[in-house]
Amino acid sequence: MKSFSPPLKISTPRAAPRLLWPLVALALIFAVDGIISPHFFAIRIVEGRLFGNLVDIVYRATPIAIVALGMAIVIGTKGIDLSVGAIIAIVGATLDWRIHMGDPHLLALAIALAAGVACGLWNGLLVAVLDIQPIIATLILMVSGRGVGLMINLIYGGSDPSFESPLLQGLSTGHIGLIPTRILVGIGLWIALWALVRRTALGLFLEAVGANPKAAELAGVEARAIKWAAYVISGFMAAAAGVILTADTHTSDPVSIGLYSELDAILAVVIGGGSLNGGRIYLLGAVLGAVVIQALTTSILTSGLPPEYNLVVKAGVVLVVLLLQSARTRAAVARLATGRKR
Amino acid sequence: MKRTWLPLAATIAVFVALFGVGGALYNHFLSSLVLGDILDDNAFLIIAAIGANFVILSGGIDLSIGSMIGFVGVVMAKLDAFGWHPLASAAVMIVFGAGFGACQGLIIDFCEIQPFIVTLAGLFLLRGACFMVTLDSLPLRHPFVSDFAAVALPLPGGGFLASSALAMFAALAVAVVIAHKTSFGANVYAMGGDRTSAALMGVPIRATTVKVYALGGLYSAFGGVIYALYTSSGYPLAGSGAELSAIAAVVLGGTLLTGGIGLVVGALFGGMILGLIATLINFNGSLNGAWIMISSGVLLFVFIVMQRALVGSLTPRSAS
Amino acid sequence: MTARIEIVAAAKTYPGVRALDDVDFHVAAGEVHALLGENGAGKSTLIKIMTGAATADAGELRLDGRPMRFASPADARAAGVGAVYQEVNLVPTLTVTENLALGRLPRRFGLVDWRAARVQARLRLRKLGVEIDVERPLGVYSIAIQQLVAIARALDEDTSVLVLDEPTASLDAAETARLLDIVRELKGQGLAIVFISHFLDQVYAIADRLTVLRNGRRVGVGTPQEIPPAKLVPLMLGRELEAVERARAAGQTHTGEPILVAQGLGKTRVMAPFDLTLHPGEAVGLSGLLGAGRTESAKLIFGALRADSGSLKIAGEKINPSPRASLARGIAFCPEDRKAEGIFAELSIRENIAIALQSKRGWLKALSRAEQDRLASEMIEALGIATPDAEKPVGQLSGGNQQKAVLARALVSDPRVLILDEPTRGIDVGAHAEIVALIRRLAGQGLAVLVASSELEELIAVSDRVAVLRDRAFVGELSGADINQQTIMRTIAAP
Amino acid sequence: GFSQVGDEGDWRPAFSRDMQAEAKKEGIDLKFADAQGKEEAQLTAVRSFIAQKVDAIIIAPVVVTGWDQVLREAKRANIPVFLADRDVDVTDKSLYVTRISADFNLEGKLAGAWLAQASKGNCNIVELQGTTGAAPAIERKKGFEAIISNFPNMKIIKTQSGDFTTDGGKKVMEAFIKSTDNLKGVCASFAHNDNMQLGAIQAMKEAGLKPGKDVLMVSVDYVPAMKTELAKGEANASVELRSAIGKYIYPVVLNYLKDKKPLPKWVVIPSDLHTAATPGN
Ligand SMILES: Nc1ncnc2c1ncn2[C@@H]1O[C@H](COP(=O)(O)OP(=O)(O)OP(=O)(O)O)[C@@H](O)[C@H]1O
Ligand SMILES: Nc1ncnc2c1ncn2[C@@H]1O[C@H](COP(=O)(O)OP(=O)(O)OP(=O)(O)O)[C@@H](O)[C@H]1O
Ligand SMILES: [Mg+2]
Ligand SMILES: [Mg+2]
Repeated sequence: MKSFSPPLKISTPRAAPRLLWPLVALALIFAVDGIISPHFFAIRIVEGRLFGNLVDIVYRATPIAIVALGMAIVIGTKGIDLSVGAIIAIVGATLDWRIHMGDPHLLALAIALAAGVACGLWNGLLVAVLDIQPIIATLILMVSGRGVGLMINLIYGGSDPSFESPLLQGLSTGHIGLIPTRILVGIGLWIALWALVRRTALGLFLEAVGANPKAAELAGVEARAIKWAAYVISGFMAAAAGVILTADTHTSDPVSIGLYSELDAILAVVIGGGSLNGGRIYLLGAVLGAVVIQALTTSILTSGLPPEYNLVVKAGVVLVVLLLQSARTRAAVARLATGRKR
Repeated sequence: MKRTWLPLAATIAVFVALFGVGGALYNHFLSSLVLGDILDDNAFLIIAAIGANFVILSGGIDLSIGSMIGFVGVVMAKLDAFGWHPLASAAVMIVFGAGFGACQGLIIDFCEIQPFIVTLAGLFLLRGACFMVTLDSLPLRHPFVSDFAAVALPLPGGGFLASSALAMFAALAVAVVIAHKTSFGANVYAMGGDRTSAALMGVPIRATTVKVYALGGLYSAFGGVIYALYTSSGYPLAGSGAELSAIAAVVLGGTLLTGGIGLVVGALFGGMILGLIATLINFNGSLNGAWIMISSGVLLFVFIVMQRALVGSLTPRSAS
Repeated sequence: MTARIEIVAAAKTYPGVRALDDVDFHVAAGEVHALLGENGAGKSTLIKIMTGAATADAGELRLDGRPMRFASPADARAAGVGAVYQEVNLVPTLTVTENLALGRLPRRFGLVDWRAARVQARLRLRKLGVEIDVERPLGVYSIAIQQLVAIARALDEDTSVLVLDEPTASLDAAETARLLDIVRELKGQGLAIVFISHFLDQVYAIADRLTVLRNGRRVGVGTPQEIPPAKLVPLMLGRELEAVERARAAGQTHTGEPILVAQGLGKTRVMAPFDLTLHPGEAVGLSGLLGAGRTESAKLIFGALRADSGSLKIAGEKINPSPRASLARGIAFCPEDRKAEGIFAELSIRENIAIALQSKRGWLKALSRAEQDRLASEMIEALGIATPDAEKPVGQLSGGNQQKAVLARALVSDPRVLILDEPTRGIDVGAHAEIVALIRRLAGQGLAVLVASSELEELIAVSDRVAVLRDRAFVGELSGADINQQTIMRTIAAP
Repeated sequence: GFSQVGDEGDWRPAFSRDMQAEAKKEGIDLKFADAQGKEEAQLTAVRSFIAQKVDAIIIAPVVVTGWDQVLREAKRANIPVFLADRDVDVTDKSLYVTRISADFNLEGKLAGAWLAQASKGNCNIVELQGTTGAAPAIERKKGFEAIISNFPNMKIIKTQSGDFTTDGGKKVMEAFIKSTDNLKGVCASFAHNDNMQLGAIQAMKEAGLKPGKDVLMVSVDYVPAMKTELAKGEANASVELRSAIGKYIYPVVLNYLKDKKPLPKWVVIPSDLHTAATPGN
């Protein structure tokens, strides 16, 4: 007999449990919905497209999911981006402004996206070059960004900022075949980002910078440039969400558009299994997290609950989801349960 | 205790410089009245920031501050309507704050959930609770409230320190002693510096986590009490966004968000800087909402960059 | 002999690894008990269980014959069990005083008396021969100083069991000798001491008893007489250690085109300007006492520290050194402080190994997964990294295996010049011999190697030339027959 | 000094602009402070007006409570205080000179009365509330409910907060549409401001419904975009909340500064209800 134990081969299960718990949470939310309102899952075809709560949840979740994808990248580098809501406002105002100035709508779209990228460049400058702590660095734009949006509104008078654009509204509220266009746009962005992160070495570099920036620098990774890139990506994704949200209401309302989207996006990343300590990027998780949050919001809205209870319910459900995710809690609950059986 | 005073000194220098700039720009600015107002108006925020400073020094974060302020206010106003003495309801709310914080700390440590998220849930929960208590803004009518407001320590030059500022200084003194003269304080710094090592060095991680969030909750509840007395009312939307202001105050005061480095008094100067920014904007008096947001951001940026430049961490990077 | 502390049938499983399997271990008062084994054998796990830093799946801990449970290191401390863990486990942002005093702060009137704490801190460090400003944050000091502070911390009046996990890994000869003296003295005072080290000479110099672990099992226990080195090594490794080619290709001098030329490279207040030339196929050692500036000169050459004087040429081309530029030109660097500058704890072994090569290739062209897997498994094989698979996060590896992963990263980056700072810190005898052989082999294949090490034997074994540093300046260069203990020591010590 | 609440919706910025423009016309040096919806910011602003020794202070209060102290300070400094728009709840009414404003409660009543008439007292209503806890939301709701409570067949069957925003109004209406099976049996939508109603109109159109025809649409503010909707027939009624009220406020303030004659505690600015039939549309 050999004197050493053979190496145990337990293949480390990776993606499965991380995504399992948000899925369980989603199932629970749906179960409650099903009990409260029997039509909840009905899907019909109205005016040539799918219509119903389930479609609506994905539809409404798309902008937050897009923001959360960018947020996941930033969080992977151990950063955080509080300015995404403000970026959405700036992008919306820019889009509206260019349309009012008579630009072709495709050009206006490009300019709006560029505005988001510019915001990302600014955040990245503060974080990566000036070494300001991410929360504070992005707080600067968070505080002032909506003001910038209002200023842009004022450039063209801004008393009636509504606009009409078949192209943009098509992107936001239209549909291709039965499927809402924005869902397709969201999926497209997700795949593009996934390819950018996983088909190149960018993902590895981002995660390395998040895990240990000093070591990354010594391993030849340009930590500064990588961090900078993360904020630019986040800015771009926020801009994409900003275009969809602005085209949705075809008006620019910098004070309230995308309000609290930074918190929702961070929450989505965490519900999807991401850690604010950086070092890992889970894109699929972030998307799933956004869907969970939207499912919750939609459920609250359709449930007929008086609005003053909204936040308490949201807090409660978020806590339950988080507790589900925590292995420690599950173990403790299991111990309690078996203890009681005995 | 010798800690890095440099960032704080820089903050103070920048504060003084901008105060001077304000004096040069506006009449009546360079007065003890304005200084006293800055301290009074921001006392509640500074108190909450002191608590946040402990939490941040321990390597955590507390987002429930603003909602706590609102919640304390509405409950105190509700109890006032039932004829409670504000001091009694304040005591109850401060105990509640500590208890709520302790629960957050326990969840963070026991369930190993990130503090950002746990306290975000706390933010939603307490704000939601505010709405469940009342949707209206309720007055605090007890005569004690105006007696409390009447207390003022005159400053040379016509200004005065009102009771809220005095309460804030008392809270700060206690905090400084806790941070630098107790083993709990040392444990907080150790935990923020390196959690695993601190655990191996025998720092009781769970107890320290629970205590530090309890302290944070206690201070934000106390901030809420001061806010309620200062506004003599409870309003369910009060204090929204105060958590970010508190965090900004802490960071401007020289504390690192990663934990372990910083001074508790920093919160005072950080909070005063935020107050100074607001006062500068008010004295300008021609800014609309948009410009106020923009200039708050710009001034925040200017402060941070000046502070960093002074500290010297803006090392020139050779363009290679 | 009655055991002061004893652990019976300890078992511990981590995902995919049986770290401990039915291990018995005991230490008597007044005894130094050495714990030996390959990297990943389970030594650190065992002592973590003994000191409350980890919980066992099974087994019993007894202190003076009484069953005990330590829920935390604080419990262990309170029971008189002090430990210095493998990675310096102190808080770098705290001052030296705070690090020493934390957990038992002196008090006056219920409040902490920092003045008394400072006085105590100075006293305790002085016992170890360390004179530093105790008011500065610990992080500003080198690993070695931090290691000494950690030892000072574990030594308390009421310590009756002292556990030292590789305390000498980053000390040089003088510090090591002083530490061993202290250990002997403590043993004389009746302490029970657990000593872990990969330096067999130190073990035999000090241990009264040895326990050998392999793959989480106890495979031998006895006195040094019962287990002489010749028996120990095969016991540890499960195989014979091939005789390592100790003799260098003697006196071989390298001429011709140098691959790397540093001229007057220096940085004010960090390192006096120095000249250094490396030829292909040449291994150069950097020797000196603690704080002599070995790490700094290595980092200046690699560009991890920006020089403010002098110039650096690689293959005749003058460059502005930065880690990226160096890497792009085929210089690889393995840092000394693996925890702070080496590993990406959350990332897998595969990613940790691939990253330097990847950054050399640029971000756009990702190494294929197959290629990464191949590199990782090659290195796991070549360096004997103990792991169930390449996907394990590096932070979960044993200390020595983490070091191997960092070394592997430098090796796979396909370098022309390899700069290694303390490459064998915490690496077991078997792998140590293999790494020394590997360095020679790489030099034989035409690489230029620069090795900074506090281990003279290692330097002598690998170097064609040895540069000697003292007080942050180059003070001499030895080659050929001059590369021997006496001459190097003399050059280091010369006033 | 003029302390404004914030910038939410379309109405308030218009109000701010009007106040600034009118001040220029009247030759008043106006110190303007925007509190961004925060009570504490507003208190700070008023105190800084006192520190600046302005001649008079106009406040559009964020909340009704909490004013005793700072108004006392103003009184001590001999600066008269005027309220615009919302009311304050102080024990000593002499702390301010007068309130010059519209009446939120009345706006709710006007909307309710119009709806009662248009639906002949038979109506299931969905309500889009303003920001939870905000005074106009509370008052408009109260006024509206006071009227419809007289009609046993008028009921609010769904109510949710749309935060006074277009986006919020749209989301809430989408949820209503789904939870009521395409607004079956719903006869009217009452929104606490126009922005939310505009969002609701979009949501209904996207769901294939005809706002203004299938469902009666009534809201408050009468912003320019709503005028267009009224003209198109996609909305039915909007209560005007005048934003150009500088011309009502400043004369009162200037006259008071001249002769210090005590004024009634409330100078009401009239509100009007507009429908597609109102002249000007
Ligand atoms: N936290 C952990 N999670 C998973 N595996 C672990 C963890 N800690 C240790 N291990 C595994 O347990 C085994 C024993 O590790 P241990 O640290 O005890 O080795 P060691 O004998 O101290 O080695 P070295 O000489 O390299 O320090 C290793 O295979 C290691 O990978
Ligand atoms: N015994 C000592 N007493 C006081 N300070 C010391 C001592 N040893 C080192 N230092 C200080 O520690 C700092 C770091 O030196 P460091 O150890 O990095 O240099 P090094 O030559 O690379 O050492 P090593 O031999 O560990 O590679 C220096 O500022 C040095 O002055
Ligand atoms: Mg070990
Ligand atoms: Mg060194």
